[in-house]
Amino acid sequence: METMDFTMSINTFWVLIAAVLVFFMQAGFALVEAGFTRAKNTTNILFKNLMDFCIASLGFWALGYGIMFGAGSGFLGEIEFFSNVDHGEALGLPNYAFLFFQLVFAATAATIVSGAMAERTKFSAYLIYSAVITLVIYPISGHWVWGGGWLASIGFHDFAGSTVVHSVGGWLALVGAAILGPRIGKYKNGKTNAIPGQSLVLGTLGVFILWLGWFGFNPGSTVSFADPGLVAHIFMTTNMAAAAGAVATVITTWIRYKKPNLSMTLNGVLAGLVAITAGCDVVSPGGAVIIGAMAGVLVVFSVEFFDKIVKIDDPVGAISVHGVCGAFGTIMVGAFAVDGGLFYGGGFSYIGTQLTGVAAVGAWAIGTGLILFYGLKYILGIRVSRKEEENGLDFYEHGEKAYN
Amino acid sequence: METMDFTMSINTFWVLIAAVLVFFMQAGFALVEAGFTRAKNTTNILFKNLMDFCIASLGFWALGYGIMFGAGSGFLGEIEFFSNVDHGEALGLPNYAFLFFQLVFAATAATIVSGAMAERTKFSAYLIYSAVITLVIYPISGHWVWGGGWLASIGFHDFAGSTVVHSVGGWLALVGAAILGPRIGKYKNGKTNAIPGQSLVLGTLGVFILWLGWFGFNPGSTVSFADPGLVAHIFMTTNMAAAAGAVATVITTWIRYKKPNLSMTLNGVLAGLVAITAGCDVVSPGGAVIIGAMAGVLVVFSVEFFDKIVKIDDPVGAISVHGVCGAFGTIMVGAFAVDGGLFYGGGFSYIGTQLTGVAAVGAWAIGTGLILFYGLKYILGIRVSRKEEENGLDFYEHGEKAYN
Amino acid sequence: METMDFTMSINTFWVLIAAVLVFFMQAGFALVEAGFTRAKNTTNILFKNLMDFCIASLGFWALGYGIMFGAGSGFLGEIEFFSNVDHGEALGLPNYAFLFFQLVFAATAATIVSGAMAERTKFSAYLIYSAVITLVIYPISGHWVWGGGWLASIGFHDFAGSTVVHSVGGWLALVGAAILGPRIGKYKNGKTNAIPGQSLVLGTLGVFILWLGWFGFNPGSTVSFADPGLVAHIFMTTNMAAAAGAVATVITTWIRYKKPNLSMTLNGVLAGLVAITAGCDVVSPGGAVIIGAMAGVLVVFSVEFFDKIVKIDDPVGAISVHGVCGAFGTIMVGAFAVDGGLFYGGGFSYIGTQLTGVAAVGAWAIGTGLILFYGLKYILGIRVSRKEEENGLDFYEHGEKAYN
Amino acid sequence: MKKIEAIIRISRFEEVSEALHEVGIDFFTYWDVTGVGNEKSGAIYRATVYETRYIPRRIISFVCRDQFAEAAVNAIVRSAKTGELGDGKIFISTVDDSVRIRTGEAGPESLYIKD
Amino acid sequence: MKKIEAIIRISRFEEVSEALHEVGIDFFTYWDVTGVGNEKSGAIYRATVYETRYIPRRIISFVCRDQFAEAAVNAIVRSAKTGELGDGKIFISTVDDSVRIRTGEAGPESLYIKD
Amino acid sequence: MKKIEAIIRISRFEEVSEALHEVGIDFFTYWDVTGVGNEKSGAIYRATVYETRYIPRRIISFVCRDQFAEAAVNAIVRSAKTGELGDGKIFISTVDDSVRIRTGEAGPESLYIKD
Ligand SMILES: Nc1ncnc2c1ncn2[C@@H]1O[C@H](COP(=O)(O)OP(=O)(O)O)[C@@H](O)[C@H]1O
Ligand SMILES: Nc1ncnc2c1ncn2[C@@H]1O[C@H](COP(=O)(O)OP(=O)(O)O)[C@@H](O)[C@H]1O
Ligand SMILES: Nc1ncnc2c1ncn2[C@@H]1O[C@H](COP(=O)(O)OP(=O)(O)O)[C@@H](O)[C@H]1O
Repeated sequence: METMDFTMSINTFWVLIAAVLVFFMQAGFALVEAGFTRAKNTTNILFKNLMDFCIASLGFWALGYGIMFGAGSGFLGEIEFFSNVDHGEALGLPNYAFLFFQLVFAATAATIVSGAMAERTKFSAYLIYSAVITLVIYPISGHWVWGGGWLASIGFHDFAGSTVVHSVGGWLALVGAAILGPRIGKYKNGKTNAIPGQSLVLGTLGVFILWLGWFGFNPGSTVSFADPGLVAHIFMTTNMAAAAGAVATVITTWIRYKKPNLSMTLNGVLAGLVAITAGCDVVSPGGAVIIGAMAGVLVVFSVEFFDKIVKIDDPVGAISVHGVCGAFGTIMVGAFAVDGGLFYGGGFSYIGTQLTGVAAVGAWAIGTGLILFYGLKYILGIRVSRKEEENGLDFYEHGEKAYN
Repeated sequence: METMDFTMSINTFWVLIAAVLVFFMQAGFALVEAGFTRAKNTTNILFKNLMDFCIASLGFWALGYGIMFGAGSGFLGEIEFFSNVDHGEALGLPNYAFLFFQLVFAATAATIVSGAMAERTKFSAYLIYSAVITLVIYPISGHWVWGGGWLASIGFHDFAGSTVVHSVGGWLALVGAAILGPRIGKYKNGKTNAIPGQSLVLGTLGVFILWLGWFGFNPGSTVSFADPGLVAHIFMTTNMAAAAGAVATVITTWIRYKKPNLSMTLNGVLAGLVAITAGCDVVSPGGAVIIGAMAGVLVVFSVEFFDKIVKIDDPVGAISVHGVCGAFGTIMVGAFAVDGGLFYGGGFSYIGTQLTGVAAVGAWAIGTGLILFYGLKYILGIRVSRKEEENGLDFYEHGEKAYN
Repeated sequence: METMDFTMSINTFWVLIAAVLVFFMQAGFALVEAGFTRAKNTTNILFKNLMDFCIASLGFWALGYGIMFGAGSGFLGEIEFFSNVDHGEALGLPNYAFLFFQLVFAATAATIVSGAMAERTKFSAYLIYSAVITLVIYPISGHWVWGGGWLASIGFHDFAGSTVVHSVGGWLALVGAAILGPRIGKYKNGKTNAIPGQSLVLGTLGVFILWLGWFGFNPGSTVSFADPGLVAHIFMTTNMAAAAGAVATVITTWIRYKKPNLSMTLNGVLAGLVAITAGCDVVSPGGAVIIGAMAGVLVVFSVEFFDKIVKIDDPVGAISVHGVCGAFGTIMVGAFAVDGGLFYGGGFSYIGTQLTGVAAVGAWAIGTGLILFYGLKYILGIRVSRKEEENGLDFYEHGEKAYN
Repeated sequence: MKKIEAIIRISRFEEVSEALHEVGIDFFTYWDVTGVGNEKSGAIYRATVYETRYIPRRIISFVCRDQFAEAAVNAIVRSAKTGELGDGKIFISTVDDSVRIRTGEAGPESLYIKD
Repeated sequence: MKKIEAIIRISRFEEVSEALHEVGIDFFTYWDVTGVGNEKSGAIYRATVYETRYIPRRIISFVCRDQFAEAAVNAIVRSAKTGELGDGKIFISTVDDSVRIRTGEAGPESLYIKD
Repeated sequence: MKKIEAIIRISRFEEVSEALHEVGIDFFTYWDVTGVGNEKSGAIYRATVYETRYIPRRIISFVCRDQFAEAAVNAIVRSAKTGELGDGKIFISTVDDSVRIRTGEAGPESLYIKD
């Protein structure tokens, strides 16, 4: 038996286990997206979810890690090939432990978009998008907040990534879905039609898996087990926000649509989880319940807003869940943070900082998203033909049905 | 790097990971129950499984924790709002770590009932039931055994909850299913009809997930990693009982029904797991194999008994698996405990103590269950109308089919 | 609070968590195999996957562990009933922790075969096979490599079991599938027909679960957390090989079949994972990418080779994924090992050693497989009747359809 | 020989099956379909409340000798009726011939229906 | 009364449904089937590239009064046509009688189709 | 034109499809149904052993010119027969007209069956 550096062993162990849970969120996203779309596009959506993780793994390892965590400037890290500079040491972690943890986060940001663009996006265009987000878009804004960049300096607080991960994914989803246009049949003669997903079993299992993964996502962002009380605290806030989100959505749908609605409540759980992600370390469980519940209400109206007013067709609700609730949750840190939040006597400046961060990252994601998706559209095309869409992407893009 | 309290870090880490595995059992229950019922009620059963966890989370945090672990008397803990009293300290754990671990246990007890009452229970009544069990029923009998109450004092041994969690859930399932009455078509002209579930894939995946979760449930109940040998021991007893349960059920069904039967064997795995839960720390792996195997046989006859003799319609076998095998396993501790069990020369008194605990908790669960379900029945109604049941609960209660 | 032996606690904790992840691979295998076969045989394939784990648990505990790890000779361990000799101590682990970890590995080797022999093998014959592999075949060759046997002595390196676990399973699958013969309709008038599996959703979820499990399989094979850098390293190599395998298969299928193909890419992920298993500790992440990518290409041609040239019908690709890529990955250790590999200036002798191990274990598995499956064939029969096969094994062997 | 095709509510299937048995129809084939008719049902999916006219139904189809047709139709009407919109329809048509595959016999004898 | 059975591409279903509505056919029943015909489609499964003649199709089936049949058939042809191989077929046959289960009424009145 | 509807065992589908091909029937439509007939099968679900008369079957349906009907029926009988209870039935009826959607052509020409 060699002697052990217990601190390093425990911290590394914790970070890797948390990363494994976050990794498994990929399966959760795949199931939610497959469940919320139609059977004729299932091979395609599963395939996209699988490949974006693979491409993100390669891309983040090859370049993204350095851009995000390299010293560089306040705006940008550095080009470090194949993660050859150690950014774990400062945290008392092996470089590869920190890298792997960050890599699964990058992949999470990447995968959010597939749901919003489901059932009509070209496979090849999607693969390119996956590379660009993990090589460029995500690492740069990530650098601002987590890589010691300018948002970190002004005190912007996004503990586990409501903004850095989720709202980046959400805003890219917004731009992508807007540029793509709605699925055929979604809007007809000014009417918004429901296009029910194929399976709530897949949707529900996916949400349970995502919830599970969030117990790696949020508490794992401590990247250390030095403070067991903090980790346990984050487990509680994470769980309570999700539970409160679900209950709030159930009540909202029950009142608004006369019946308790499962498909929306699944979004409500995720809304609560996304919203608490920024402040899971600094709000109390009671605060988490309030934030989660507000997100659970907000998500219903946000989905309606994009669906019926703005008429951007987002089959799984990614824009509302990740974009809107991610931004909302980040701002709420300024209100509910036990130390310095508005409701704890801290004044408005904290909220101001949070707003700055949300706006800056939002602008970045939307700006780069516009360039990326318009670029793809004009160079390669991002939307399949009418015929392919009508007959299903599985048929023409892959020659392989999901079910036989 | 701050210096670390290694003991606390390791214990907290362990308890939280175990809790995460137990959390995931919710997905397992949801899948088993969805798989064992018909497609027309799938939205409903998934929704119930999701919401009971959310309500249990809120309720146990708000009040249940204090009632269970508060000092109080031998019969009852204390009203402590929002888990504001630290019960983890005594165990060397952050309060929230212990709370979160206990919360997922409470949710497990809550969710057991939904399967037995599936396909005919009103959604609103089920939500109220969920609140009552986590706020009152479970914490009180839990206090007797785990909160330092009177059963703890007399030496009743239920390590991880064969009785505290599973049989409480099982007896409530019994009372609920009995008061509800059977599903339409289950019994016709004195004949018992099979109502096959929609999918053994869902059922099998659910059982694998539950088995996985049990590796948090049982060994996690050490709430400490001070004794690695004990934790490892519990992994083995847990696994061997499950495996033996499955093998025993296969053989039993093969002999009795002429063919090896999967749907019953899935129950057999769970029977083995539930039965070993009480004594997983004090029986040997060999003892675990025997207990598991006996439970695997018992569950077959128990399911037949309730199905054909007593004619209580339990679509998933929750009464037999959790109630009967939970009680059985608890009693077997008195026989197989290496230290003091009957077969190890300890005489009958241990069994006597175990029987007392089983009977007391059973009486409590059945008594409160009668009040609760009869109360719900007369005030609100617990059963959907004939028409809703025939057309499926998804249709009328939610306006949303699970599959499209 | 007792004082803790931190080293032992951390190591045990790690080994048990890794074992839990490996356990969950059983669910992954069950889903992949159910997804890649037809709905009429789903009950059967799920049942086989469940029972082989149960039988492996009992058999490895009863005898296999001693045969594998008992002192014995270079060729064979010892008959030690019910794992009563402590083989964990030398590693600083409780015996039951090491036993449980090894037990789930044995079960993995066992379960590989079911996929290749799916849709036509008798249930009873399969159960006997499961017992024989965990009692005899796997522990003996396992002893050679991991039990201090002769392959260990000559310096053969198979860190986590590309050869010990996967290729043993793969070669047994080869022999079993060859002796069984192809499914009815697979080859007709010299033409190879596709028999599409029922569900890519099940297949994809299964692959995600397997990938998850591999984060226990490979890094857990350290059986210690003394070297956090090594564990983290293995997470990275494991992940990168899987990602590269997927990307390579996508490209290969895109070129070769004109369209990116999901069913094959799922095999590509597994090919990458199997191939990196032997050398995950000694190759760099870059090396892992290359090995994974080569496996991702190799698996396509290997599947075609067995399917179209050799005409051995393997519904899930187990022979190519586990047998061929397992052997390939083991040999590649000799080329890519940073310390001593051919490409790092180590000469050819390392590859020679690796080849020896691959050949010896392959010969053992194929030899014993021939005896076992021919024995079963002539004594009991291994194939169901034509009528049973045509109507589905669920119908005749179990009287229970998977879907209703 | 007459072919009877009844489009019924899935929830009335057991009753119809028994009623047919009582009038001597023991053989039939059924499958699930979607019906579009007078009946509407409220549905919700995520944020959209809508009314759907696509209602799950079951078709029961069988061929019987002419003299059984009326009794069979009456049996279905009796057992499938709830009185609410959407109970379904029965269509009766004429079949030229019927063949039992197992024996190759054709004509009414191929319909094993007790008289 | 005529029974119209149209085997169409699933992707044309909405259009056909609307076209039928325009000519007064508001009631029908449909289900999904597999068609074997002229059309072939390339498929891949694992390492095997093959051509399949099994194409997913949908059957729309309804019974209407004789005078509606022609308009209905025309409406379907118009709306279901893409001009490519595999657009499907329409079969027209005669039905002896129709019964509305809810009311028991028989004959053309049982077909609620506005004239 | 005749409409042939054969209710067969799913396990005989390939053989029937080939036999039809041999007699010039290359176009048909099929779907899976549940048959209730003479055949029973033993089933178990959890603790209940029961006999079910609900057996999975497949319907093959096609319309052909009159002169092909007999050969087609014979081909089906030949290929679908196992000799055991439950082999299924074939029903032959008359169709008034057929229309090919792609071209709009009606009558026998719309049935692309080589003579
Ligand atoms: N003319 C028709 N042709 C085919 N199917 C019909 C026709 N009319 C009704 N149906 C079927 O019968 C079902 C019930 O009919 P509906 O009009 O809703 O109720 P009701 O018969 O009570 O007025 C419909 O969903 C549809 O499947
Ligand atoms: N004679 C027939 N009987 C039954 N179904 C037919 C017949 N001919 C064609 N079909 C159905 O119509 C579909 C389209 O026919 P196909 O021959 O592919 O195209 P087209 O009609 O454009 O020549 C087929 O897939 C099949 O389902
Ligand atoms: N009169 C009928 N009308 C419709 N379908 C029938 C009829 N008779 C039999 N069938 C179908 O044919 C299948 C086989 O019939 P069955 O009576 O079991 O066997 P056999 O024809 O060999 O006596 C049944 O399952 C049912 O689907």
